[in-house]
Amino acid sequence: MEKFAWLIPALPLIGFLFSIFFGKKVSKTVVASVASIFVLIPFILTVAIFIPFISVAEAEAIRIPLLEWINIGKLTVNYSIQLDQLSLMMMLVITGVGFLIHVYSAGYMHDDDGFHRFFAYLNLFIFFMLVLVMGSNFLMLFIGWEGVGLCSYLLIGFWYKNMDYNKAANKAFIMNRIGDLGLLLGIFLIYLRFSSFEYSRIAYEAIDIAIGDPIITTITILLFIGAIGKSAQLPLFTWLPDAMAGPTPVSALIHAATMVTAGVYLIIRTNILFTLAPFTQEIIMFVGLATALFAATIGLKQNDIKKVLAYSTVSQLGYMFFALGLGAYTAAYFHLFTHAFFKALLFLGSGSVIHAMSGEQDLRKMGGLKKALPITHATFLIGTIAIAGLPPLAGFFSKDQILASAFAHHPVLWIMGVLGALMTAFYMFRLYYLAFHGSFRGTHEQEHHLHESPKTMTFPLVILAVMSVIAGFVNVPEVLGGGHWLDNFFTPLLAGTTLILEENVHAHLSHTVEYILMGSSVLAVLAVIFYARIRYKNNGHVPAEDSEPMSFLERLLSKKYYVDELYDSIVSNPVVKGAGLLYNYIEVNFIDRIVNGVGQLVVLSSRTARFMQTGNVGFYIFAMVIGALVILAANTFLH
Amino acid sequence: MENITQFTGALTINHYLFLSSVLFSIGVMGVLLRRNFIIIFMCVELMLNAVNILLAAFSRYNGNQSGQVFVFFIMVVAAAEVAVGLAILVMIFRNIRTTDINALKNLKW
Amino acid sequence: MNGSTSEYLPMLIQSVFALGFVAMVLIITHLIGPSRKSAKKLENFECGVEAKGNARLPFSVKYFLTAILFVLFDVEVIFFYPWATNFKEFGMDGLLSMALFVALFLLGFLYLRKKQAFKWE
Amino acid sequence: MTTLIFLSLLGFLVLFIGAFDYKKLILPTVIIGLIVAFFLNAMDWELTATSFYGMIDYNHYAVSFTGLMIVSVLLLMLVASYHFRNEGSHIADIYALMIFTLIGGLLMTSFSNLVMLFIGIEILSIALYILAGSRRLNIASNEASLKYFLMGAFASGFLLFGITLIFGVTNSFNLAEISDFVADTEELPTLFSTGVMLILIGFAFKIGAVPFHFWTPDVYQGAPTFITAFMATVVKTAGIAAFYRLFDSCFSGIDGTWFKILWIICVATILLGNITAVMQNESKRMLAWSSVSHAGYLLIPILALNELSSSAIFYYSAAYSIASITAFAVLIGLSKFQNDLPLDQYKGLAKNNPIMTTALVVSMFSLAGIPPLAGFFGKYFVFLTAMQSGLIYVVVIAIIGSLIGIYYYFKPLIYAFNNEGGSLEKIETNFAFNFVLMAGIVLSLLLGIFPDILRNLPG
Repeated sequence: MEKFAWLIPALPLIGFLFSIFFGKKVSKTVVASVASIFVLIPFILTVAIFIPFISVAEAEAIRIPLLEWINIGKLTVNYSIQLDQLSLMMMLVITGVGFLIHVYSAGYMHDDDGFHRFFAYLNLFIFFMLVLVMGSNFLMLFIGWEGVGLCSYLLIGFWYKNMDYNKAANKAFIMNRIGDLGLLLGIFLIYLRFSSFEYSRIAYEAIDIAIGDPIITTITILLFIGAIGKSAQLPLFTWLPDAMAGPTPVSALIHAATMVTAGVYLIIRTNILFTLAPFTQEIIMFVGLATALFAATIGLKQNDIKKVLAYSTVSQLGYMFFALGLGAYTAAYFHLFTHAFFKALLFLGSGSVIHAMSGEQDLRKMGGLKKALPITHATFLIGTIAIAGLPPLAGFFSKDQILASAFAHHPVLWIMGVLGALMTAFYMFRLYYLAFHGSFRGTHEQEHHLHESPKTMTFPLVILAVMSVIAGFVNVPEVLGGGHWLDNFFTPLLAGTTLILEENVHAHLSHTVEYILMGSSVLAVLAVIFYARIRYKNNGHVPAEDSEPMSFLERLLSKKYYVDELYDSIVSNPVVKGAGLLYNYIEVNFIDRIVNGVGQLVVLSSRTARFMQTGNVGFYIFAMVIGALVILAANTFLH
Repeated sequence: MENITQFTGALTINHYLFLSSVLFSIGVMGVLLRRNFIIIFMCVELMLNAVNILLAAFSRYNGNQSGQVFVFFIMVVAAAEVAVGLAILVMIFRNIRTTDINALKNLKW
Repeated sequence: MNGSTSEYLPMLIQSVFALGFVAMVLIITHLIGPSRKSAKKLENFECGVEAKGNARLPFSVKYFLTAILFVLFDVEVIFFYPWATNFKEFGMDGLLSMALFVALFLLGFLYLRKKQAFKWE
Repeated sequence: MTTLIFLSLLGFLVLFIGAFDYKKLILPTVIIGLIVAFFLNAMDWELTATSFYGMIDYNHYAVSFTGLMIVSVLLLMLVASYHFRNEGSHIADIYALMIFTLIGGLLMTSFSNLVMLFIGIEILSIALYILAGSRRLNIASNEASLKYFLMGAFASGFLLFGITLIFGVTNSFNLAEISDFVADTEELPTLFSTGVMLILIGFAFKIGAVPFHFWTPDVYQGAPTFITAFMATVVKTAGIAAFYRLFDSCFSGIDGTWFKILWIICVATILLGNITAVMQNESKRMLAWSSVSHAGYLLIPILALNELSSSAIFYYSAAYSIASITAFAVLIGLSKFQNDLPLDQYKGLAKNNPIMTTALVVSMFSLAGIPPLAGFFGKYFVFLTAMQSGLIYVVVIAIIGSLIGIYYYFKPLIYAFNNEGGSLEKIETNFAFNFVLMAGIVLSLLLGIFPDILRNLPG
């Protein structure tokens, strides 16, 4: 089966070419089916490779060289595929979720002029993403990395007629390039240190390196900078919420399930280097935790349904990095895996809602959609429970594993992690109740128009909902009677790390402690959900319009819900205010300013430099002579 | 005649170097300070001829004839350059009726 | 001052005299000559045919073209010089090379003729 | 070596065909002639001896670069058939001058004697002065010609003075002898390093490196678009090839002053080129600044000067030439002979002109250095070369420069895909023109996917 592995990335590429060249000439149905099938076949192929692979314990990675690519004396780089535990798991997610999103898009984008263009880009994206995860060396990773960035740029700016969307696209692109600078330098340094780009070679040689080696630390920091850009971590995360300008399936596929997790993939792929650099790991841990909490607080206050999900994505990515920083690579991947399902589900669900609402994204204009959209409602609820981390849905297991690792590291980290989880549960249920319960708050026309989405859209929702329920069972912890399947499966991948640390990477807590941790976090989450329910369902609380800030405080007071009042004034309000503060001051004023400032600096210097070009030959010659004199003087005096 | 050779023999290569550097610099200054195309052009020629003197001197000093042959090449190239330069001048003069190099500055920024 | 350079003393003296004379005449005429300033004085030609119009008249490109062509062909003659001084050593090869060189010139000449560069009208 | 003679004869032939007014014959002669020249050139691959009494050393390096230049000229000639479709009889002269320029370029890549270097540069430059001003009645073209000529002649003076000083010190024009002299001499006189500096200045001018770049934007903008394409590709390639050949064979052993100066020149060129291009609104001017920045990237391997340098320069030149030719071809297709080409000229191109749009996208991406196109690997190999010699700061700055570059390379694309206010009509093209566009697209992709095709050529 492996000999057909090259087909996996090749087919989406063919699909891309087909849509680009013939997309206009054939009907939309044909475009959508071709594009979807060219993702479905790779999925089937991946499964066909995957099944024999899991049946062997600690299977060796399969490397399939395709073409010789670069050959300079001692350096040979091939186009070659590496099939191992990590790449196969990634491929399953990419092709599986990718296929569902293709199907979904067929319904969602049905009335769009750029239908064939959209599918072309989607296919191209799948191609590059597969290249990214399937390559056996850093160069292929880099090509995929740049390629997905490009597709993301194209898809964010898909509705290019809107200038704001173009700006969002540019912002994403530029921020990603900052990260890419780090990645590229990291790759160059790797080459200098190891004289190779092959993962296997690097892993082989890295085992002998002492922990804390300065070059390795530098490399890992540079790689991490690359990951920060791609995976939207502090301080380069602001592009991701803006990236929601793209069509919703894009948000689901690229900005939730796959591309943004490339940073996580990169670090797991090079886990041995990161294990050798404890300093970098500390940084990653703090950056991840900070991002998780920071984004979660901002999420509390957002009223745009996609913005909430976007900040939630940033926050969940923060969790993954938190886990990576703790050295819990499997936990990070596990969360990536489950998150891909439930976040894609939530995005697609929100797309279904937006579709039904004729493009309305403001939560304050929704409400009571439960009746009109039964399937969307049910699946969305599953997604919400999954992300909130209630057992036995997927999010519970993965989040629990991260939290357990955190506790093993330091209890304070656990508390912070739980805090983030609580906020997640709150804003997600807030979103859920605001959208699906209460009375409808939109216009009459919208209400009249409300309808359940077509089958092409609900089918992926159902599949993803099922996955969100069961995905967690790939790694049920021992304490709950599971067998840590994923941990065992990943053992060969983390062999180097294990060897270096000479102990098992995942946490060892006593069963009692684990029960207590699990129980307390679940209870806390339940409490928060209950609070959200009272606040947004029973009391029908609706966030204030932007035009009347803080007036809701007075309204609340008049309603005399003492608990609410108490909570609002002591806990909720400061948090909400703080969230607003973070958003308005730190993000808008500070981070955005820095990014924009760099751009403005370039523009300004460009303007200035332009005027050196006076058009006057006399001046040019004068400048030349000065230049020549300076050079000659330097030559004489620099000796 | 003998004495003349002796006299020139007393000049070291540094004298020639100095002479041609000065001539070259005069040429550079001329290009820098003048605005008339033709005069600038003559200054460029002066630069080339300064080089020619130096080449001939080096050639003699090193006892290597190739320097002198190079002078011939430079002269021919300079003549070609003159032809092209003057053609450009005529072309421009016909269009804008001036030989001031700074008159043409539409291409800028 | 040794013997060899002393022989050049007369030359130096003569040069000084020559330069001195020129300078002197220029200065003296400036000092003692009557100086009248009038419009007539500023004209290009004080006598003869009255000058009219702008001196920067469009001149006939034909003069220019001919002159340039002359310079181009003339300069190439330089290359005959090293050949001529070593005529015997180069022998037949040299002669053939020169013939090729001249033939290329002839081609250039023919091109110019064909382009009617030599036609005056 | 036969290529040189053949091309000279071809030049004459074209002149005479023009003079005798056989208009229909001109283009076929040029095309066939260039193809023959390409094969003649390829046949010299095995040639190892020097020719013309040791004046020329036609090694692999020279053959590769000559091949690249011939292909570039060939593609440009095909574009020319579209560009000059309505033009009068002096096309033959333009073609002939381009062939003479090519001869100059050939000498510049294959010289083994400084005299040949100088003559090559002058043959190339003098023909270019005329080409830049080839639209006699257009003031912008006049201005370009004047500026290029004045500054070019001026810069030649410096180059020549440098060559003379080197001759004075080493008593030779021959590269091998100079190299031996450098190797044998303990302490080189200041005169020698001054000569090297003056030559450096001359070259910096030719390739348009800061602070001798001032002519580039003005001349590129003023010259006819087609000639601009020629200058941006063939001339730049020849300049950089000669630069590397000289510095690699003669001056690699001398002390570090020139290195420090070249370091500053290189970094300044990359930054200034990219930064200034950001605010340009005229297509040719933007491409001119971009070409300044590319000159900077091309200087990096000369700075690094290790065993990877020559292949990096060659690959980069090839990638850059192909992308530039494609970009300029699109521009020529868009411009209807007018000189001013604002960027919004691209507006609405995408809808009705798929080939041109694809070509534009590919060329801009390649120039910006986005994988997997040739331009990316060009940059990549250049950076790799630099890393090999430990020039980490240069690489960082160069990467920052290319990040800025992305901004302006995307501008035409944003315009092209913007249909507000109507889209462009379908632009009428001919077969040769489309062929060039397709060739540009295919080559950019092919070189990107299989970079090894060209990499190991110069050896």
